[in-house]
Amino acid sequence: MVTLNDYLIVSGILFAIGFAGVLLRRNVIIIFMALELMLNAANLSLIGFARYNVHDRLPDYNGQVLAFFIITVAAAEVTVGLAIIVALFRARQTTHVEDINTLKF
Amino acid sequence: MNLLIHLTYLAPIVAAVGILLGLQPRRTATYAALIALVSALVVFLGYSRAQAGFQFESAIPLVPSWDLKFFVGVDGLSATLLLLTSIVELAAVWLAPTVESGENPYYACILLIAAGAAGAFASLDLFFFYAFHELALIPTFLMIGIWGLGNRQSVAWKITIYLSVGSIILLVGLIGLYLLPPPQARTFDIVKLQQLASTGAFAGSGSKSVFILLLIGFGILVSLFPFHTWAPQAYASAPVPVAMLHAGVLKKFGLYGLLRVALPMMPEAARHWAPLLLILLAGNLLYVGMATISQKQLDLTLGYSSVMHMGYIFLGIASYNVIGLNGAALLMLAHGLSIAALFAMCGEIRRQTGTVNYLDLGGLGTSMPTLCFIFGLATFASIGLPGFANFASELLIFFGAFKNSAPGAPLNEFQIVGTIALWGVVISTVYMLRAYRAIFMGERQARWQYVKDMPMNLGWAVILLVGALLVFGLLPRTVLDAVEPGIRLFAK
Amino acid sequence: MNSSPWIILLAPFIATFVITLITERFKKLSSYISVGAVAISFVFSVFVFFGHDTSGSFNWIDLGVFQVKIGYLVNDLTKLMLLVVSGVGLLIHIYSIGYMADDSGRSRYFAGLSLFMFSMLGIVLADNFIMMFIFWELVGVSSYLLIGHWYFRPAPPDAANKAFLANRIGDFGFMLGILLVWSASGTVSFGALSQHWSTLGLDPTFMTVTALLIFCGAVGKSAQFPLHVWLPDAMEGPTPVSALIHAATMVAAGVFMLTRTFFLFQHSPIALTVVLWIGLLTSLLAALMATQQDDIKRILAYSTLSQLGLMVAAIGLAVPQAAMFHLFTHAFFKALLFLGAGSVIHSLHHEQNIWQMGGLREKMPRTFWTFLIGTLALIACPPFAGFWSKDAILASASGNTPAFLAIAAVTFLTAFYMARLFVVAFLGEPRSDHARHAHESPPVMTIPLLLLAIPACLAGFPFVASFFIRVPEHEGSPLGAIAVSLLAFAVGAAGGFYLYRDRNKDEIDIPLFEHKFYIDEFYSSLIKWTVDLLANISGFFDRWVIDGTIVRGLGGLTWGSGFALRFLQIGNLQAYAFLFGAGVILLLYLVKFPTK
Amino acid sequence: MTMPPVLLELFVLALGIVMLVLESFAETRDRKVFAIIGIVGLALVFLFLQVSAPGPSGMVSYVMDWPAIFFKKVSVLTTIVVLIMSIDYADTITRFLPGRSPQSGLGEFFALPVLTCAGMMWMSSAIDFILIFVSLELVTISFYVLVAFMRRNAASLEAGVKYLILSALSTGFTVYGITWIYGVTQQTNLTQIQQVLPSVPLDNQPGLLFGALLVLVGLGFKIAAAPFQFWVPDVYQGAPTPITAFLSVGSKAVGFIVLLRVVLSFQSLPAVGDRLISAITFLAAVTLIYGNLAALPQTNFKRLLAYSSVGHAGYLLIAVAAIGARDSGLAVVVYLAAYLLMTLLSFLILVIVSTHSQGDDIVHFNGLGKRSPFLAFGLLVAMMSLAGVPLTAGFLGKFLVFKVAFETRQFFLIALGILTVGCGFYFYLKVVKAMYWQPAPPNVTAIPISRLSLVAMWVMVVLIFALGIFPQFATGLLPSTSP
Amino acid sequence: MSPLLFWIFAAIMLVFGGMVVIHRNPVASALSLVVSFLALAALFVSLDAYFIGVIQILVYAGAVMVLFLFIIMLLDLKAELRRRPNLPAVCGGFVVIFLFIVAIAEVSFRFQGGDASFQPIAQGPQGDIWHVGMILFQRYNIALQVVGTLILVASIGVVVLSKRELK
Repeated sequence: MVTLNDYLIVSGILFAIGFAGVLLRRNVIIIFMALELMLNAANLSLIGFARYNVHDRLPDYNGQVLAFFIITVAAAEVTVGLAIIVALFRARQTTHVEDINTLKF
Repeated sequence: MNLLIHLTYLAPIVAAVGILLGLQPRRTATYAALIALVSALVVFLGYSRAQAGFQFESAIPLVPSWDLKFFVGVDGLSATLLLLTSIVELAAVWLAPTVESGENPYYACILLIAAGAAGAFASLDLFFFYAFHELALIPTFLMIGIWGLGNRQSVAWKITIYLSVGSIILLVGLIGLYLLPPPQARTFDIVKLQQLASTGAFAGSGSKSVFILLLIGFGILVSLFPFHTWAPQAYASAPVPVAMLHAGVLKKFGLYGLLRVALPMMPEAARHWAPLLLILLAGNLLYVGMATISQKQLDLTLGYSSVMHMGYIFLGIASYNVIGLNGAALLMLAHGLSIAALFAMCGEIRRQTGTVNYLDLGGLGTSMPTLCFIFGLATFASIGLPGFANFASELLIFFGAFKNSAPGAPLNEFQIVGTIALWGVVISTVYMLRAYRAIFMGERQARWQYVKDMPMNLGWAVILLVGALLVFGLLPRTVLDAVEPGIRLFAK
Repeated sequence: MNSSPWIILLAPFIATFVITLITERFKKLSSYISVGAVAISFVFSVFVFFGHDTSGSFNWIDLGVFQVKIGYLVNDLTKLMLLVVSGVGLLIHIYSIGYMADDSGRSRYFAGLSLFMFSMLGIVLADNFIMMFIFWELVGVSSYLLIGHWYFRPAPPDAANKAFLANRIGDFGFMLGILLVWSASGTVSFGALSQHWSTLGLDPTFMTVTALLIFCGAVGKSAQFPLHVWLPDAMEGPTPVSALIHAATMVAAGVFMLTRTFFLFQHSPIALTVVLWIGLLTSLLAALMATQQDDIKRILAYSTLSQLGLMVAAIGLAVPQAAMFHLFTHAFFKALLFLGAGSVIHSLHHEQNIWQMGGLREKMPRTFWTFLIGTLALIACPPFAGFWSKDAILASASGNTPAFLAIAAVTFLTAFYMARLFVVAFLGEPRSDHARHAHESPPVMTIPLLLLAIPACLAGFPFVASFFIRVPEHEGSPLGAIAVSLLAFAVGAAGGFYLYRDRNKDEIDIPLFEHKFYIDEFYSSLIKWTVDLLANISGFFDRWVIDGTIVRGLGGLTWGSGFALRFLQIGNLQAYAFLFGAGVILLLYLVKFPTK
Repeated sequence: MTMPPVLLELFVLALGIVMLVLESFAETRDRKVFAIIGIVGLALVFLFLQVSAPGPSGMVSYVMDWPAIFFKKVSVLTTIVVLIMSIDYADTITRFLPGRSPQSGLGEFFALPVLTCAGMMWMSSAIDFILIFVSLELVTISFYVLVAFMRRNAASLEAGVKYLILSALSTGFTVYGITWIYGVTQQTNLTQIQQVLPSVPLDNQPGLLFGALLVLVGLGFKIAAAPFQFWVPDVYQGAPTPITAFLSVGSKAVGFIVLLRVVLSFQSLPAVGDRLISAITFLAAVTLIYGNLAALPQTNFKRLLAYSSVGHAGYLLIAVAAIGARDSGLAVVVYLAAYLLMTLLSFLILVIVSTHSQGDDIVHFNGLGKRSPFLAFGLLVAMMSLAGVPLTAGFLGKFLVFKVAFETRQFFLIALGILTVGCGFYFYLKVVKAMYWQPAPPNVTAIPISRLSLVAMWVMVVLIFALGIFPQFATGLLPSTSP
Repeated sequence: MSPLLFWIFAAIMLVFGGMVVIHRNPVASALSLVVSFLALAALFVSLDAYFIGVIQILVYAGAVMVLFLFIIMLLDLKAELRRRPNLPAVCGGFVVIFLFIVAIAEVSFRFQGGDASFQPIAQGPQGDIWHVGMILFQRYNIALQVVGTLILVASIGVVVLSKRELK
């Protein structure tokens, strides 16, 4: 029997993996991928909750709508983000976070 | 008639704006100061002693839900301080030296400082009472920083930061005061607050913490020991008009605040904290007094002495009876005039000789007899000799301190501190006479033979100040009869 | 004539103002204004003298619960003092016209003198403690101004500061006493206090302390030990000032005040004893010091100290009448002596060392004779004025053997040093060029001498004195007292005369006396090691600890933490992400529900 | 007004699109005209807002209450000033944005803020997490573009990347938080959440709090609250200056309206609401300390303003933490209004000065008092207001903040507030010091100011004083005292 | 869906998610991400969210991942060099992540009914896409407009940021 908890935990672990990616990887593009993982983890929880909250023997579609929006927004974010990263690469020839530190203190 | 009071702060503000926009600075400033002085004088003389209470009131409601108004009016105390403000303002403008660059902002800043003080004294609304005072902070910062002397930059920082922290503590205290009564009774109106106080609205347990906030806030502004170290150096480094206005007038704001706000509204808290205040003010009198003796420069001596004299006023306030409070009120006026005159002349000495160090000076009395004479008068005033208003007020303060005891009972804390204060008179004699001796008396060094007597404008300015001191010293009732009814309302 | 006291008081005051504000440039006019004012005061004093006892006042400060009154209280004591002060004052004013004729600061001088007259008359007229204190202080100021008249020399300003400071220390006690009196009784009026003080049922210790604090005022003003050090230095001022202020009137104010407030002491034996012995100690020490001084004015100054000590002692003996009697006579002959000395100094171009004088008898006959009369009066030679008054004191001490002996010793010493002074300065051969070219002073100076010589001769006779003052009745056996007094006088005078006749320098050398018992040195080191040290410590502490360490330290600490915080901002994206995550964790774990 | 409120956003949207379209047809025309069009259009919107009254919107996720109108006004006003600044800044932009014509790309630079403004206006009205999320992301994504706009400028790009990654990270947390709130309450609508909260079972409350805290984290990022503020100085410094101003005012303002709405709806469940308040208290404390202390050693004016932005977030958070007090909402609103005026004024003058002197360090302001007295005066007023000198708008804000904090007994925060106000005086006056104490560098000239900027500057100066002297303007901002 | 399938897909998702983080080669990371997302779509389907599952595949596995791969290729990114790991940072990172998982686990396990199985749902005449659409176009119409604007902004942004530079 699969319970809500299972979904939540799996989602939590995925979120954590994403977060780990943000913290550990040096390449901005990979970091960006990891961020997508985090968003998707949130989506998993969301769909889980939506399925758990049953009204009139139907899942709560509000959650699904939110998930839909999240996916859409994430896609848009990815395009803009990648455009910025490309522009940065063109200017600096690097996508490593350690090289992006002229602004500090 | 009621509008006259507005002139005391509006005239300098308008003049300052005009000067910033390009009017001839010196003349405009002098006229503005004259207008302020005349209106303050009319208000002071026109204040009906028989009726007491607040007069010349006028109010513009601003935020009805908070009961916030732009509300001005005077009682005897504020009329007196307005008069002090405008006298010192006129003197400061009058004697302001020629400034090579930026004469316009220079005069505008002077006027704004004075306007801040005048506005604070005229306001009967807590909000503007506070706001006006702090308005003077930035001009002070600019003046010291741009036209100051010596270590001007660090001094300007210190005074500004110190006073801003003091102000913000004060602000919190005032907010606390505003919040003490039940919500429907809350008001910024000082008159209403005083009426509320008589019904015991502030007697709750919160009043003690509010009072200590106010005490520390006002105390920092008045250089209460141990929050005094900003003052001497600031006055030493400030341009002369700023030193005069700040030490003479602006500093009185804190004391005025205690007399106007803290004491009448929270008498029990005042009594509760009186021992602490006594200890601190004893520090002002004894410790700062001793530190004054050790100073080797006139400007620092005057700066420290100004800190020390705050001890007397605090003593009058701490003793919380009609005698002491009236003495404190009168001393505020007297000290304002005398320290302003002293700083004015100190500035002239420095302008001519380039030094105020005792070791370098000596025998200047021969070269500048008039200045020597008037400086002597101001010195006598500042050490509390009869004939000057300082004496009458210090006398009242001593009697006020000794009032707080049962007949024949052993010394209580008021009497002990009163005794210290009395000894403070000896201390101030020591340092002031030493200074006077070192600068004006003795044999003149050859290099000072070209020193001239003070110029006319300075002469008239200090004569104005010292003359006022003499008038109020010989006829203290002109002030006390106006001040006393207001004080009697809340003190016994 | 109820306005007379006011006129007496205000005439010199107005003169001060007029001189200062208007006639500062017209030196002659200024001096006449001053003299005129004092003359007015004198005339009205005479009126008052023959008038009734009156009183009157107005409220200078009125706070409802507390009034400061300015008023006058005219009784026998007041009348006498008014006469003495304005009379002697008038003569000295006139004398000053001559003495200060070529001084550039004449207007200032006369303004000071008028201010002094105003203040001194205020003390005399005062009907309450506060008013007395006000004028008490003013007297100190005018004394300061006049001592420091020649401010451009090094010594006078120092002396002025010293005098003022000593007075202020005394006034500290005085004011404290007034405050205690007031806090105990609720009034400061002499009239009310003299009636009720003893009936208030106060603690005896409290009464003693109060009385002694009031006495402090007298110690300062009348230059009693230990605050006596200022008076000899005060001789740096112009000689008429020394005569008027530091001999005849101001220094006597202490004695006057003690008499006025005698009701405070009356019921406090300890206080009386202290007063007595302070007086006697001062008197003895001063007399001893005087024997070794070379400056003519200083010798007179020490003699003043000594005589004041006697007056104070008389108060201590509970015979204020005797004190006042001596004050009365002393005012005349001491003024006379000082003016005589001034005449000598003036004529010798400000030479004050008696060893540079000599042989003045022929050159300045009028000065010589009047000075002689003054000397005789001072050393209590019968029948000159001093004899009678000193005798009165001696007589009242007859019940107190140590005091009696001390007074006798003072009498002896007085006779000795005055004889020394007189012999060295006036007799023998001139010892300097100045002395050889000396000439008699102008009449404007000598006439006051003559006028003062008259009371110096006559004022002591009971029939004269009783016209002015209630001469104390001798108790016990006056004869014994007279005998001892005469003996002491005779031995002293003769000793002095023979020891110093035709000498060119002092044969006796007692450094202890010459250096005034090293009290000045002791004080200056005391001040150095206490006041100045404390001041420097405070100054240092304020500058470097409170301001430098605490205030600046707090400022620096804040700035430093800001500086340190900046290093979190290292510019690395992942570091920010890590800190972000850490922040989230911190928030989650800081604010959470308790775990089950 | 009978116009459906939602049309306002659509109007702004249309305005932005029109500007874009014009851009694509304008070959050689001066693009600055587009900015003028935008300013005029937004001014019209502002006038509409000025006369519109709150009322029902007919939508569940969108409200038109007083706070909404106020924050819409804030957004519009900010955008107008940003556009004015952008005109002055256009030369700098084009320098880093090579294209066919000298002004290519400028049209987008003027149009994007207008679109962002639409996003902010939506956000002001949003009371549903879905709408909040999408409009928040609209604003965020526009800012990605705007921050990195000068793509020849490495700093701008670096700022863009930093903002991108950190903002996306915070979005991740926000979304996760929203998920949990939704999971527990089964609702995304704040009004409904408020209704169902009291019935949330005890076991679910930790989850609810977890979600609320994560939302708080996301909003904390937007409003630059420590410890989620690390992007602020770097991004502020790197971004084009008008965009920095936009970020520091607009982004913060809408962050606060959402924060207020969220916190307020959670008050119906004290167990969670109170914990949320203590979390905000913690954030306020850390933010105050960090923002004000770290600003002390700053020498770059833009970074200084960044830290100041963090510091002011701290004061605003005090007001939010005092949500129980009667005037707490008012305090936030007034503080934000004041903050808007003084920050935009500072940035406006910064743009003018830095364009002229090719740098935005404090030393570039040396002697400004002599060179351009009016500019210096404007900046003096801004600094006074930021420091909280009375009779300026900034003081009124601080006054209200301290007042509500006192009312709710937040004494720790008050103590920190006192300390940090002192610090604030120090670093704001550093600029004043540079302008007035320091001598101007040799051979500098007076700075030319465009007429539009001059008008904007004086309007803001006057408004700062007006708000400070006549607080009824401020209290009139928000008749019903809480949102 | 049977628990077995759930765990299989969950495992695939997590493992490949982990691969994204672990792989040093960006291309491998991107491909792992695709796999992870596909598994996630399967999980969505297991929760009866067919529409979202489809969207997930279309948008993420289809569009986004292509974009990622394209960019990686475009920039010609090489595998990350093995740099000396910053030990304190790594440890700190793991601590933070661990604590975060603990926090999530705690609230999840306390969640009331979290350990119960899902309630069955009725298969109505309308599919879930109908329901989602109804809500989307009615209740969240305005949000949809906002998203439209968002996409507009994003496309402008992309254009502005990557317009060819003509000399």
